[in-house]
Amino acid sequence: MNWMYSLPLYVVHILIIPLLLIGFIRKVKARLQNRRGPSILQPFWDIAKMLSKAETISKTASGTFRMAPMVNLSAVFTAALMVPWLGVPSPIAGDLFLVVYLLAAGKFCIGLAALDTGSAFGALGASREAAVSIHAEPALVLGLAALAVHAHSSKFSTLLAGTPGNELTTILAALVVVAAWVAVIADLSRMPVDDPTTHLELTMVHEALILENSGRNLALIEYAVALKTSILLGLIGQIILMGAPRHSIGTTYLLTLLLLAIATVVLAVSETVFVKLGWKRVPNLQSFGTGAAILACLLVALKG
Amino acid sequence: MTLLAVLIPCPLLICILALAGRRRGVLPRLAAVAMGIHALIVAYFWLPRLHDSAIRVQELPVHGLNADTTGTFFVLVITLVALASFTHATGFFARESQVKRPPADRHISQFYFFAALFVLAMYVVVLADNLGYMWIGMEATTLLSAPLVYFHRSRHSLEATWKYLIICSVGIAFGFFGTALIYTASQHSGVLGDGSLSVLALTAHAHQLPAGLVRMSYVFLLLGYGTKAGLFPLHNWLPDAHSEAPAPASALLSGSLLNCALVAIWRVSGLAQAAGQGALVRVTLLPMAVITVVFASLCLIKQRDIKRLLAYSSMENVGIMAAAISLGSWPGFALQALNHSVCKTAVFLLAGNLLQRFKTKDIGEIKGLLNIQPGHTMLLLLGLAAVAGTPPFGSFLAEWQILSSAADQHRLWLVLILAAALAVAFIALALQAGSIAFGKHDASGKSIETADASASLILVPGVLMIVSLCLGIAFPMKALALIEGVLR
Amino acid sequence: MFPSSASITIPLTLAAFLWMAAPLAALFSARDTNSRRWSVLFFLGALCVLLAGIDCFGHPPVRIVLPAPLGLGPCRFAFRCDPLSGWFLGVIGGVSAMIAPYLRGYCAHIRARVDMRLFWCALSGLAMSMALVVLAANALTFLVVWELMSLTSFLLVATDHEPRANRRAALIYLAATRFSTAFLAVGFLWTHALTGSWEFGAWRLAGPAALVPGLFVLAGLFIKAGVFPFHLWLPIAHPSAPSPVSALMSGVMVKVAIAVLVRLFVIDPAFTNSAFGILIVVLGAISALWGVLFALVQHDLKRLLAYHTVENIGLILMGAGIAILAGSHGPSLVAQIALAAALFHVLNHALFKSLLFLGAGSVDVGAGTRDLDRLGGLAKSMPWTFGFFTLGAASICALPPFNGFASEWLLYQSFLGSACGSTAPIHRFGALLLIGLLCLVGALAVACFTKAVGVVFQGMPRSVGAQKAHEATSGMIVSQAALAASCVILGLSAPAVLGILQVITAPLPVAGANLLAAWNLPFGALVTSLVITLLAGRVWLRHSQSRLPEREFITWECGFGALGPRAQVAATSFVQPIASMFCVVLQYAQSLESVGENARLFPDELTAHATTEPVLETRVYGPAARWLVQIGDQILKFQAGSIHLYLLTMVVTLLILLAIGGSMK
Amino acid sequence: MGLPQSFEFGAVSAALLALWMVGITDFRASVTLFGIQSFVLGLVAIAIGARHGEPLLILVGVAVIVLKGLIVPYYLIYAGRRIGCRRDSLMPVSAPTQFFIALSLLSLVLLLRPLHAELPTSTLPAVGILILGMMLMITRRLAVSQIVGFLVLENGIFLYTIGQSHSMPIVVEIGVLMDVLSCVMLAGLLAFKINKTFEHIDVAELTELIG
Repeated sequence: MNWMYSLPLYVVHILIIPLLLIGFIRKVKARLQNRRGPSILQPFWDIAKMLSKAETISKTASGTFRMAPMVNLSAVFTAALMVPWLGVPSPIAGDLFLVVYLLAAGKFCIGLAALDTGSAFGALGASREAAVSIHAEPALVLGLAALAVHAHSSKFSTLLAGTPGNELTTILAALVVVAAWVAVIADLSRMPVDDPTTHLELTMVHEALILENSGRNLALIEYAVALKTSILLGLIGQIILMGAPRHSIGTTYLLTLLLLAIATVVLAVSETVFVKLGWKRVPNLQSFGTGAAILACLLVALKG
Repeated sequence: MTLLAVLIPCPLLICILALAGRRRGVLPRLAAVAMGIHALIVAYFWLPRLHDSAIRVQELPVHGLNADTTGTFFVLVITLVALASFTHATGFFARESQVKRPPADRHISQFYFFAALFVLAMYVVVLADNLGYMWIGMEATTLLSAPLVYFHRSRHSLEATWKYLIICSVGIAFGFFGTALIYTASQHSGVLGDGSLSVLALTAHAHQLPAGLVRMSYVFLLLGYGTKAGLFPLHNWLPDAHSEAPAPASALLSGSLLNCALVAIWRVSGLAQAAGQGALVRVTLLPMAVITVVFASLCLIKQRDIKRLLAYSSMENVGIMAAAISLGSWPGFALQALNHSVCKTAVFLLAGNLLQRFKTKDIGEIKGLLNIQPGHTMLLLLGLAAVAGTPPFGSFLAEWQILSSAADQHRLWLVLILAAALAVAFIALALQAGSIAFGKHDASGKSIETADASASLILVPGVLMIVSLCLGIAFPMKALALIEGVLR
Repeated sequence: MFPSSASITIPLTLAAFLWMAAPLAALFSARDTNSRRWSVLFFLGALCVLLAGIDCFGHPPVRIVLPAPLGLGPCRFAFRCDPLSGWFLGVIGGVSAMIAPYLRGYCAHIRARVDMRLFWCALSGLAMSMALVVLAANALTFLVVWELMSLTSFLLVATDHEPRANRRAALIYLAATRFSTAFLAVGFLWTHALTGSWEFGAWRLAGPAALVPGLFVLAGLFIKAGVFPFHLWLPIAHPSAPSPVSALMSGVMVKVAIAVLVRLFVIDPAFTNSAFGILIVVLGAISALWGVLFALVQHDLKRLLAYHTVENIGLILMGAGIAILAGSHGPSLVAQIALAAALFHVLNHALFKSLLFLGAGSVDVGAGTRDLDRLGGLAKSMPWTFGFFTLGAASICALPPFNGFASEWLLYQSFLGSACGSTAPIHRFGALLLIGLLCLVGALAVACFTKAVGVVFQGMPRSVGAQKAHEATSGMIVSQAALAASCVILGLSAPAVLGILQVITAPLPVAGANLLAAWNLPFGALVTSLVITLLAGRVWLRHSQSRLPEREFITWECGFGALGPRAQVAATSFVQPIASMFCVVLQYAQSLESVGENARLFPDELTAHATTEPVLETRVYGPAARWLVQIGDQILKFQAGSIHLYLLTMVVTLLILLAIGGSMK
Repeated sequence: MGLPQSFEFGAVSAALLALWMVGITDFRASVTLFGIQSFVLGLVAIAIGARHGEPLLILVGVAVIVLKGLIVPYYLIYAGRRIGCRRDSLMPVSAPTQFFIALSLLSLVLLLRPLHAELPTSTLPAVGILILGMMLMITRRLAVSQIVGFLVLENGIFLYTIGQSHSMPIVVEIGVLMDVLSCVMLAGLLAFKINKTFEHIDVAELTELIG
């Protein structure tokens, strides 16, 4: 299936799924906390509202602050076109390292923007986010690299193909899922690493990072985060599907959506039952992910 | 015969001038001119012999003197150094006469008198085939250079002279004992009749010489000439004498006298090796050489007196040459001797200029020279680099020769120690040179602006540095081939 | 060996003439000469070298021997022009050429203090000797030009020698480089003893025989390249040198060592032993991590960049080592990819590191300091420098689509390839771990440069100098623009570069597919998507901004009133979370002292300190140096001054010698 | 060929004289003893020369008697009077101790005998005197007494040379003699200078050049 078809497909999903996902998470959480919660479509209205507002920008800020969200979004968007997170071959045949570094590029811009306002909170958030990704990125890359070595290629298309029925693949997939999940949680700064709903600046990670952003500017960032969430969760879904026997593209697509839904539920549950970890203990959590990734590598090294 | 004859007149002329001449200023110029003529003559008569591949060690000696390749080579080296130092001396004494307590004319003429005879004595040493003559020449160099060391008439120079005279004379006395022993050995050999002191004759019949006597005599000769060369435990006179003598004299002492002592060691070691005592040479001379190199390099690190610094670096180079001798690497020894003479002379002369200008030998008191005399400083830096055996200067090539002969004999430890010591020496010299050249020059320093910084003061070292450079990157292959030819 | 060809000798001799004759002319001008003609001549010489480098690809390897009487005793001055040296000539010439416009503007502010004549001479000498080192064909030629390179660079580091720190730095650098020469010398001598030749081309040592000389040569090269644990001189010397010189040294000079390493160990190697491969990879990995970690905690912008050089050299070495290891198992594409990655990264690092150093220089000139804690907010006053510096930072962090990513991706591919290709589990696992390590290093680099760019250019100025900062002169900007542009172009035209690298790495035996096939990144699509989205976004932003103009307000301060610059997060506090993760390596320690009576509850003032300690320097090299100096101090006591003692020594020596002589039979 | 009686007599007496010199501290006396020693050695040389019919050796002997036996001692005593030094203070240890040290050194020398079996007998007393001379130089503080020590050392060597079956070439012998003589003269001059510059001739005090 060439990009003529997949590109519009992906673009459409990119426009819809992320915000839907966020809304869904919020909804599930609310339900788990015995609240009715806002409608699933609330994020759309939020974004629309923010887009219709002019932003308030710190006097200190320079061009970086104004451009960064845009660059970040375009990086995440491009990444979204490269990862087969829908179970459908991606319009651009993405490469594992390329995608990871692309996302890192986005992070770099946002970090700069946070420092641009001279706000202590922004810088705090930036430095914490950097510290988190010191663990998260290697874990993710190691896990995927194990798959890549297994498949002799770092292209997502081949790397995620796997060989059904091969128990090695299954175990590998399981390990990598663990690694990726922990990494993703941390990278998206969700519970228990970070509490996206907190209102105390000192405990924030991502929220502190974007504390200064408002209006348009904030909308772009929020949307980018949502998109990133869906990409990474979709990717994890693909890894889970590796073990499963092959199906037609259509079924895979449906399975992926299902998995996405499940992932959001899991996310919501975990965010309800877990409390936020103390900052000093975050590395301990992440070391589980790294450990799983290294185990996967060991497995590949021995058996592959 | 003419070969030997041409060496004599000009130095003799200088002596006569020195005895006759009394008027300041004239004598140095005349002496420089005479030395220039002398150099021309020597070059004319002796230089061809280097290219004349006919001459070899077995050429017959004339009256106990033997102008073999070794002799020829070192006659040329000595002449070069003498020329440089005499030429530089014109400017040096001109400046010297401006200081607070200028030396009396009497002293200057004494200086020239002894310096000229000193040069002659050195010729005798390097040309001697008869060990007795070699000994006499060696003792003569001591006696004739002592007044040069005493030139400044200061407490320090007096002390240095006394130590120099006594220690060297004692050492040389041991050397004579060794000579006498080898003479006995020659008598016991049974083929040399009443005995002989000719190196050639002895070498020819080396195997008939009784081993025990040869060993013992070698030990005494090594002690004697080693003292004169400044090998490790016998070196104590060297830093004192070299640092207290005036710059031209230091140049002569360091640039040529050390070579003479090493030539003596080269000849007797060759004799010992011919007599099948190579092992003895390796267990006595080689360790002394290595220790000398290491010791001298370490002494450079914290030395605060610039001339003592140079003296110790001479010691280091002597050690390297001694190593070359004990490895039997003639090209290494010859090249190193030549290059060391050239660049060490240059550096000593430059140090003399500094001394005259700043009135202090203390490196700590001279700072930021680069800002006040860039040319002079660069020359000094280059000179020190050359002394430390940095490419592309000739000394690098020479040390490379020595190290590679050590490597070819598969002495990895020797290569390692020497390389490390050379590195340390380089770094130490660099530190010292850095503290002289760099930093901020305090105008309050007691530096005198000498009106007539005569050309020779800067010209001579400059030319010498160019020579050293040429020896490095444009060494005449033919000469090298010949030098190596001596070995085979 | 090869016929001497004229086509290459012309640009080389021309460069030699321009680079040697011109500065010699400078010698006869005023002490503070800074006329445009020197930089123009430097530029032209660089262009000639660039041409020569290109020319090297044109024909089979050429051997140039200088005419007699020029020579080095046993061997002649011989140079070998092949694609490898061509590549490095290209790097040297290209970077020098791009730095040239910068020189005049920068020197304008040091000319008062330093001797510019010396500066120009040394600069051209450095460039020339670097070009000759990569060409040298035999050991003696190599050592001569190598030492020339060391001495000229030493003079350049010591250019501004009045501050004590600079003198110290220069001398430490000289010491390090002298030891590197010593190691090389021993290695070469030993090789000569084994092979009987001084020609690099004639050296063929394999197995255990190669071990001893190979290790010595490696040690020498490592010191020069600033590889862990020999990197100590690098972060000391680079900050002291004038910025363009740092750019040249850090961007190009350390690579020269890599050139020799590749020639002697990778491409038809003189020393063949897979142990070298392992050693190189391991040390490379350690240097990469060590370098980036220490870069993270630096306050001096240039020292930070210097530590990043250590990191990038580590990456390059990893490539080279993988090439050796992969090659040792027989022909494989991986070896070629790895070597290509290393060489490509050599070029890339040369470009963006020079760019960054030039940026740091502009900051130094503009704001009068390099101390991160006194900078800030320069983005407004120095927009150009800011832009280019940020771009350089993006490239060094290997963010796509810039050049840094291209080479690091190749590196990843080579690791992946060797993990797939090898059968030994330990190798596979090692390669996989290298992937993780590379990613970790990348993440740390991103953090480090977020800090660097953010603290220097963003936020509020932290000092008067930073407030009064002014943009660099046009010449300086041109240099940075050229380097930045080449960073982008190289990133986008990676396949073309691989085409060139194919020629260089051809000597490595390959089975099947070629290098270009390895490059399967959808770069075109990536860039298109980026560009389209960015353009669209820009247009939309314009439009909506015109509709709803933004409002300016103070930064959020929890309602305490406008914040001062000191309320910003400083460089130290930015890296605190990461630094405390790696506190063992960095010897990272924090202390909080509170002053005032009842300081515990109501302190009058609180001061937080964070200290790191470069372990090698303080625990190994420092003590060793002090020990040596002490020996130097003590040993002078041998010259005690008492003649009686001296005479006694003589007697003792006599007895010892007699004993030795007597014991021999 | 066995060595002549005269040589053994000379060797023994020279060694004893040297020992005696080690034992005493009076400058005049030691110079006198040195004179006697040289005188004896000169006579021995003449005797051996006469026995072997070597006129040159006789000549050398005469020269030694004249130069070393008369002129040098006179010169030294004159110098000593001019400088005004009578009694030498010893460096580290008292005279008797030194005497015993000297004896032990001599026995050490005798130990060399088995070491170098093939060495001629004449080596031993020579080396012994040589070492005693060194000892004199090491233990005496006065510049002039160091000169005496040096001369004793030279005498040891001379003793060896005349002990050889054939004496060294005459040129060498005379050259050596001249060298020694000029060395002594020069050293004497320096001693005067030292006295003038430092107001003493205690060379143990000349320790300004260090490091």
